[in-house]
Amino acid sequence: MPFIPHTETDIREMLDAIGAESIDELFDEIPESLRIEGLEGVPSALNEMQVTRLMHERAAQDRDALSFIGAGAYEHHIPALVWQLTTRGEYYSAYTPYQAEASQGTLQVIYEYQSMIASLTGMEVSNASLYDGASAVAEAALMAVRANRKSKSRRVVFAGGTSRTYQKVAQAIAGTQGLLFDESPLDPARGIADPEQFLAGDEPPVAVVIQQPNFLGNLEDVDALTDAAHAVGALVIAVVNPTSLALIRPPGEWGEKGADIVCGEGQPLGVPLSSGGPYFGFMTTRAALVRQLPGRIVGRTVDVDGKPGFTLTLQAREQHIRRSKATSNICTNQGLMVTAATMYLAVLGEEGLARVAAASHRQTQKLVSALTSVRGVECAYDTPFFHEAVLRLDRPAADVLARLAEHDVLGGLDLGVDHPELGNALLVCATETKTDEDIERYRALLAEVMNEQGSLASAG
Amino acid sequence: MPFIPHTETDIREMLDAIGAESIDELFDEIPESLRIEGLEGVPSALNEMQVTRLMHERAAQDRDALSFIGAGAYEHHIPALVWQLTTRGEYYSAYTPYQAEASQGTLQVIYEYQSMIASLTGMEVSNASLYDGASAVAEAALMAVRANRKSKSRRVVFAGGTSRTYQKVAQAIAGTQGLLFDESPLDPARGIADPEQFLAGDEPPVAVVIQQPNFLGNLEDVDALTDAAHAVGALVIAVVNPTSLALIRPPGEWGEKGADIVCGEGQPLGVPLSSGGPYFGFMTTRAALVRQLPGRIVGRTVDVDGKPGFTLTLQAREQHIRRSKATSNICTNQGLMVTAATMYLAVLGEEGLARVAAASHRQTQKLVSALTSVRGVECAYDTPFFHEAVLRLDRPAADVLARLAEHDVLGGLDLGVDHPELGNALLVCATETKTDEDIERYRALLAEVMNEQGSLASAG
Amino acid sequence: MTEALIFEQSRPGRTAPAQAPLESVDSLLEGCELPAAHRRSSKTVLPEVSELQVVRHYTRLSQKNFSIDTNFYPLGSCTMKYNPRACNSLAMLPGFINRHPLGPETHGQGFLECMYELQDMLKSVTGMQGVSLTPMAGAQGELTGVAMIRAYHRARGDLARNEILVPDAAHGTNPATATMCGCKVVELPTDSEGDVDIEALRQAVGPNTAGIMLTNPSTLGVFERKITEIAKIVHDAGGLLYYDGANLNAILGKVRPGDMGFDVIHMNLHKTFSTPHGGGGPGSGAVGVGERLLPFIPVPIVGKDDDGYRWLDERDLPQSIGRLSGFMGNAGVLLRAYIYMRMLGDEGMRRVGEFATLNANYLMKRLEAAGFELAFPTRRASHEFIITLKKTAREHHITAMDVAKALLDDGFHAPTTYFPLLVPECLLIEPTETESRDMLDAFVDAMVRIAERVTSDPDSIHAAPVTQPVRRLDDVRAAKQLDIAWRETNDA
Amino acid sequence: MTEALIFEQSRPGRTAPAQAPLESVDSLLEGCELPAAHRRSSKTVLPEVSELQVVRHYTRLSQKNFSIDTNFYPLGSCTMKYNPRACNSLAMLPGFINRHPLGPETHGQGFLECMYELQDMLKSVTGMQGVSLTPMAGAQGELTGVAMIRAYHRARGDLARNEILVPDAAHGTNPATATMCGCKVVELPTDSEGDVDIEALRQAVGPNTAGIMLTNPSTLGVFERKITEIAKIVHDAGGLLYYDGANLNAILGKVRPGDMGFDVIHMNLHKTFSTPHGGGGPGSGAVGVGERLLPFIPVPIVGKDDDGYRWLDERDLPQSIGRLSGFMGNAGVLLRAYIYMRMLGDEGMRRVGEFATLNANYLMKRLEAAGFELAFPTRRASHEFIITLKKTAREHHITAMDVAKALLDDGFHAPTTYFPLLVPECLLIEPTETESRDMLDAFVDAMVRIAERVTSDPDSIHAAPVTQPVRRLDDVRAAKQLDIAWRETNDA
Ligand SMILES: Cc1ncc(COP(=O)(O)O)c(C=O)c1O
Ligand SMILES: Cc1ncc(COP(=O)(O)O)c(C=O)c1O
Repeated sequence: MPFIPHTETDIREMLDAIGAESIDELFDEIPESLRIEGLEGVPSALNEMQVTRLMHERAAQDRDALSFIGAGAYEHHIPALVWQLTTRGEYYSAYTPYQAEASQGTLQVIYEYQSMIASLTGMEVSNASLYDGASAVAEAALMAVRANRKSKSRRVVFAGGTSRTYQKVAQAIAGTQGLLFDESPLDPARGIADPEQFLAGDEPPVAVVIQQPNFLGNLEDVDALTDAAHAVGALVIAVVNPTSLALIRPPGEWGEKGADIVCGEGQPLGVPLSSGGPYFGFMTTRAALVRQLPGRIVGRTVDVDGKPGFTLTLQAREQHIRRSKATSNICTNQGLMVTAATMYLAVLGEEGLARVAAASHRQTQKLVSALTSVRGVECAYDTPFFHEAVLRLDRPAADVLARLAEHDVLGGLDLGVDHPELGNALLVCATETKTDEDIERYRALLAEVMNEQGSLASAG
Repeated sequence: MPFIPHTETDIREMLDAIGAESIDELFDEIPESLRIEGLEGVPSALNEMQVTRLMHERAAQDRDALSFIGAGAYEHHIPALVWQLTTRGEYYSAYTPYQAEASQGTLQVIYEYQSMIASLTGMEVSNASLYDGASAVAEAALMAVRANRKSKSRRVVFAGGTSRTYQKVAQAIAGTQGLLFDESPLDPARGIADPEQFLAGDEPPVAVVIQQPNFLGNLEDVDALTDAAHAVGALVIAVVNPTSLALIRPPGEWGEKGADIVCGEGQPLGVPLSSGGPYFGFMTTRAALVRQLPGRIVGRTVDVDGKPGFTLTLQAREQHIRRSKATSNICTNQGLMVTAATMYLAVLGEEGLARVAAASHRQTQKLVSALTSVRGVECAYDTPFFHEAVLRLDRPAADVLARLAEHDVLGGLDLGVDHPELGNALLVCATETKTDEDIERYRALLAEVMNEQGSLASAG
Repeated sequence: MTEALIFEQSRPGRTAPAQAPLESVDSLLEGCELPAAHRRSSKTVLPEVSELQVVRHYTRLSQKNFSIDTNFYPLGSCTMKYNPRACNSLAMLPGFINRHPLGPETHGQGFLECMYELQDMLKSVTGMQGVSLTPMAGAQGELTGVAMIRAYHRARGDLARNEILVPDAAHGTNPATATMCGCKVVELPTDSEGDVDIEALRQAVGPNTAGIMLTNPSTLGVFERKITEIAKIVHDAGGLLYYDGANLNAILGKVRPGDMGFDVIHMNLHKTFSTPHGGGGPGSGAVGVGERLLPFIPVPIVGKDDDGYRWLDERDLPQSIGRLSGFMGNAGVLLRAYIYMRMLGDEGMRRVGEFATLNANYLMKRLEAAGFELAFPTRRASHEFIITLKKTAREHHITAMDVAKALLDDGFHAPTTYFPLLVPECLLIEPTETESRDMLDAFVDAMVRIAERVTSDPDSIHAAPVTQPVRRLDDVRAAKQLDIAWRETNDA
Repeated sequence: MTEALIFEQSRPGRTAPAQAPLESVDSLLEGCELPAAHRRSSKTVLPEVSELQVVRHYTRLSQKNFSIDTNFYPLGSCTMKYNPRACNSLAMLPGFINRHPLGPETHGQGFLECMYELQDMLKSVTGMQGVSLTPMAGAQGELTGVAMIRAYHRARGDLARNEILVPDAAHGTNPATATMCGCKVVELPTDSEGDVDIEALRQAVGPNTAGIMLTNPSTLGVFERKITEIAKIVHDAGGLLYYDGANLNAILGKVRPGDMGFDVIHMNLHKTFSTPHGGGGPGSGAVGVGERLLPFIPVPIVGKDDDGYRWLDERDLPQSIGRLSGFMGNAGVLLRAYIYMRMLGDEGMRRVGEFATLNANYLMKRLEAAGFELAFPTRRASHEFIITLKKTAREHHITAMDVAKALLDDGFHAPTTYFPLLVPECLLIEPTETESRDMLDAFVDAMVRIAERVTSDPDSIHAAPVTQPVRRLDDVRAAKQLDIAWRETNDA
């Protein structure tokens, strides 16, 4: 009986204390007809040794590719200390700090996190996390509607370069509450939203969403977009890559007044790629809007002796108090990821994070130069980017990627699926983890593949 | 400056406080002529990301063979909890518990360890560890000489099946103190020491060393050997595999009076193979001999309030107190390994350890049956073994092993090097980690190799 | 000892240089075209500390937490059971954690196979027809479920159905979810024995009924005995049944929500399937659906064909309610649940419900015998149960919160307090199956000692906790003098 | 809170079944020939506990330790510096920890390459000609060194040389080692400034002199200024020089033992090269040798030829003093040292000695300014230094031990006490380079507060510690009423 500590004596004596004959009897309030006997479809138990071997075999199948995929999840070096400490039982196996006095560790970590992420985004306050970047955008849209009481609109406009996945998730989560999502046109030459056309036509939206860098890697003209939105009374939701903020102007400084709500995917801050999760969504805002924030918030206070301490605060926003009128239904969030991110940010510091950002930028510049030296490959835009860029190929990206993958090089994301309008486009990314040799390996392989396919094509 | 926290301001102000102009000035007592400027031969720094990649590449070269090698180090399943907890900073980065009140964690662990290993070996007392099994044998020999005041001899006899490596190490460590080591004859038919000839001829030794199971995997007639040794006034040093003791009679129960000193390699108890270390040597003895034990010992006592607590005790045996008259020069021991072993033994328990031992025994039986079904392979002895056995091949083992290794099967230890007298002999081992499929994979490959080499030979 | 904030340990110019690129930012950006207009010039509060400082700070902070790994943690409704350490290390094997979510399926067959089998096992234990692993916590599972119910009615043109029935004992996420899905919440009363008031239910259902959300066993710690009747009433009225799986641990291997008549269910894998709670998350709220909701299941899910395992997405499931996360959900949590389930196996899984129930009933009886008042004395406990301290509160001004704090001093995490809201001064106690009888006995002893102090030394209980890093905190001040982000200035 | 012994948590029949083979012993042994005469029937004390109990017990116990990761740990002579976490995780990569020590070299090139480069780097930083990594701690390195010295003399037929000179300040392992190698120990006095008494040395050397063991800087925390003279005296007398590398951290990158004239050296990789101390070990005592001792170096060592890296053993080095361990030494420790050295690089390595020395001298000056008495006030500190509390002991009956215990209450691990033995009531303080100036200042503050209490409230110091899991322990009872192994009976 894995993980069950009861001895036969225990069971007997416990049943005696209860006054039951058998454990089965404890289920006597459940209608007999519903009770089942076996669990078909669940294989019999493996011991830890067996499951260890199984999982090693499975993991070995997934190993060791050189990846240039970004598109919302980024490979960065994660200091060894981060996960060695994060998985300490005291963090790993605790829950939401409902008993503040016995949870000061988790609470102080979250307070430090809130401080860091608010500062990094140039905002005043932060919550303790949301599920991920995509769902955070949905929550931000709902928050904007609550916060922008002056607006009657339920329309939310995404700047053209915003992740289509984020748009879909916002639709799935917030669409049922009657929010209407629109996408503004993308300037096809520059791969960013055209500030002129951003809010053209239609009724003014309750909020806009601006992603910086946008999904295509390009740096938007955030000042113009922000001011345009504010001019029509819309709130500005900024979606940002947190790594970039060590280098790039934060949303709090966009335009005249800065963004109103900032959110994004926290994964780049010390969270492994892990096939897509767990990551965490962050959300920060102006102090004035704090009561509209969804999710937990930790505050600093004092105990009865005047000693400083930390506790969950502003809980009246939350489902367990406000129930159907809560700012969100979120309960369990992504606490452990935030713990990792806090350590990551602490050990990197501003300078370290800026170096990571700068190295990622430089390696992507090198990557783009290298790959565009291959015949049939060109840069889609001449716009400044952060650490991703769109390449245009002379043939469908899918075929090329498949060939590269055979050599364990994952060459980027085929934009053909979500962005057919861009033609044969490939989104590539390099971070500080990619060396010059890695880039050269990709270039050489790409040249070979393009050449081989080219000659195949002309031969065929 | 990795790991150095000083800021420029710190350095300046610290030098001011010292009254020095520069850090270099702090070295002004060192003769100028000795000071060096650079460190040729040390490459320049890698950051953690770079060294991580380097080490992953290096480790990848060493990975993933199916190993049937034992010969003193054994592959067992190590529960995941063992090393996750052992590497907690509080264990990992503490030192010898000199300040008992601030080291109760480590101290209680060692007390629990001492209790477990004493009980497992059937003895009364234990120290807190020695370096490894081999050096523990050397320490045991020295201890026996100290303890056996009645004997004038400095001769120590190894039963014939004792590890030759252990014998060499004992010679290197204890030989300089004038101990004379002998090896008794091995019964060539049974692969164990012949009790009749064990102490024949020569002067009676001060001590004997009996390894159970012996290096060849065979179970010695320990009762007869022990009684024979005691009969001539020699102390009996037992060298045992701790896993086996859950199944096999412990040294405390050997013969009429039991062994006097028990030692061995602790590695099988939760310590990874790791190319040979760090492991740990254990040593237990009768209560009467405790003052002759080398190494640290932890005792339970009470504090000034009468509360139970733990502390280093009997330190008068040790080098830091007794200096040139200490029982040993050992200072730093293998504490962290003992921490792991304690958790391993705790979570396995007697029943779990017995199952590991029994499964190892059974899989080795199966392995021997399977391999001896291959033409040209036979069992060297018909003696009961624990989880290792000697096979005799019709050709040199080295060639066969090399071919197997090309297919990532490590087929055992070639005894040709240390035991040329045994002919073309191969020492194989299976533990609970080897499945029936693993054994079949080895058998099939061996059959292929033997066949191919056979036909090559006849062809050539 | 108070642990200074990491910001307070910061000194200008200090770094942990092994952790960042060795080149300076200026040197890295030389020759790069990053327009000045985009560059940040403002400073952040990110601390300037050494690696040792970081290790020491967060190690020390960790020691200020109660956790399963250090304390009995009978937090009702949360299933704080042992998180096997192997689940952690195996889910973090390099092959798993380094895999990019958008990497090709050819490079993820190992992971996909695990997910496929997990889907299957979850179907099996819940009796549902389809499973999507994508929701990232229970609440998101709920949202998924209600969204599917809504989509189902809409697909049938049944547009008026926008009411969700929710018992008054329900967890806050239930009504909050209904609202988030644009539905109206209709609250159902509970009868004196903890069951849903059937008459009220009959009154409540109608042509606007989209569905009902139920937890069974309920958050009152009792099994809803009339579940088949409830299912019939709701189904007959045209509504669907949502099962809040937070309490699945109680019945695992004993009875399946699918068999009870539920159309959709979420499972908190961080409860029943023992993935860590992580100080507040991440969890996973995988959903299972019956026949009717299959077309609406959120994407992606894992399918299998001759080439192996592959993702099924919007193209495969055009009626899907869509995507709930940027990629596929909390993969690492799902792996942990998978590993756990493989170690339990069929038999082990059955034992979970049995021993969770045994522990709860034993603890309930012992506390009752010790004089504590049960909220539902005539009922079996499920995997948890409620005691109410209303008498103590009235007679001695010692509240459930006071007792909770006193428990901390004895090294026990407090049970859930003040939930469910309808039982006054309640403690919702869930021991889980992984705690030993000795631990339960020790908890009873502690409760008895506290009960004695209620009369002999009530001040000591009001003063509790005294052994923790801080004593009781000023929550009012926390909310009034809001300090939720450190700033250079506010401490300098 | 007292943590019950794991044995006291045991209950008959309880197990952690995920951790062992699923079959019972009887079933496993069915059909196997294991004669009854060999079978064990006696019971052991191994506990019968659940996996959670094990995790909880050893997690809780860990919290009762001071460690570098939680506390400043200025334990003189032990170099308690930060152990980079990457060294741990990288040394434990599956490829490394699963490798059998007797596996073929073809399957260990990655590991062997690391060892080969480590040998080279260690030669470089010590100025020696050959390095063997096999000794498993400093003391075994010493034994190796003295054994080589002995072998050297014997190889030359110089059989009378069996005296080892050891300064009175030397670490206990030095004289203990000499004895273990069958040598006689001749103690050398120290002069008032902490240097070896040169005249006494001249008297002591002679035809019986095998060699001298020196630590430089010495355990008194000062650099032996006449080292070249000493080397000449000993060499002229036909003896060899052994360097106890425990204090190498002080001079890393500044001066090399080889250049000082030493013939053999051990390095405590767990000190200078920051492998963890593990609550008492494992360490590594790699040895370096000069020309003369090269043939005697212990095996195995790693060599390199056209086929790659390979082990060199007795067959390659027939004059070797032999083997000191079952395999090749503490490989995992060596890997950690290797990784650490690669992260430091040449420049980082130089900085170690510099900042270790800066920290020690700063702390020394500040404590002196605060009124503490230095053992060698005219000298520079090396990486450590000594204060003596003899006046406090005499005047206030507050000993070095009392101050040590009072420091624990302030969250600081105590410095080394009562060593070296020749300085009365001494505290040997080694801050290491990885501690920040803020930490040093905090330590000074704590010392000052204690000094104030020496007069204002001496009882409080005698009572210390009061914040630890236990108060001062009865060491006499520990030795008299020896309880070093738990038995069913002694607690039942
Ligand atoms: C009964 C019940 N329903 C729903 C939830 C919400 O689950 P989650 O926290 O995973 O979002 C909880 C969690 O505490 C719960 O106890
Ligand atoms: C000066 C000195 N020499 C030798 C040693 C012995 O080293 P080890 O403990 O590694 O055996 C020590 C260790 O504390 C020491 O400080």
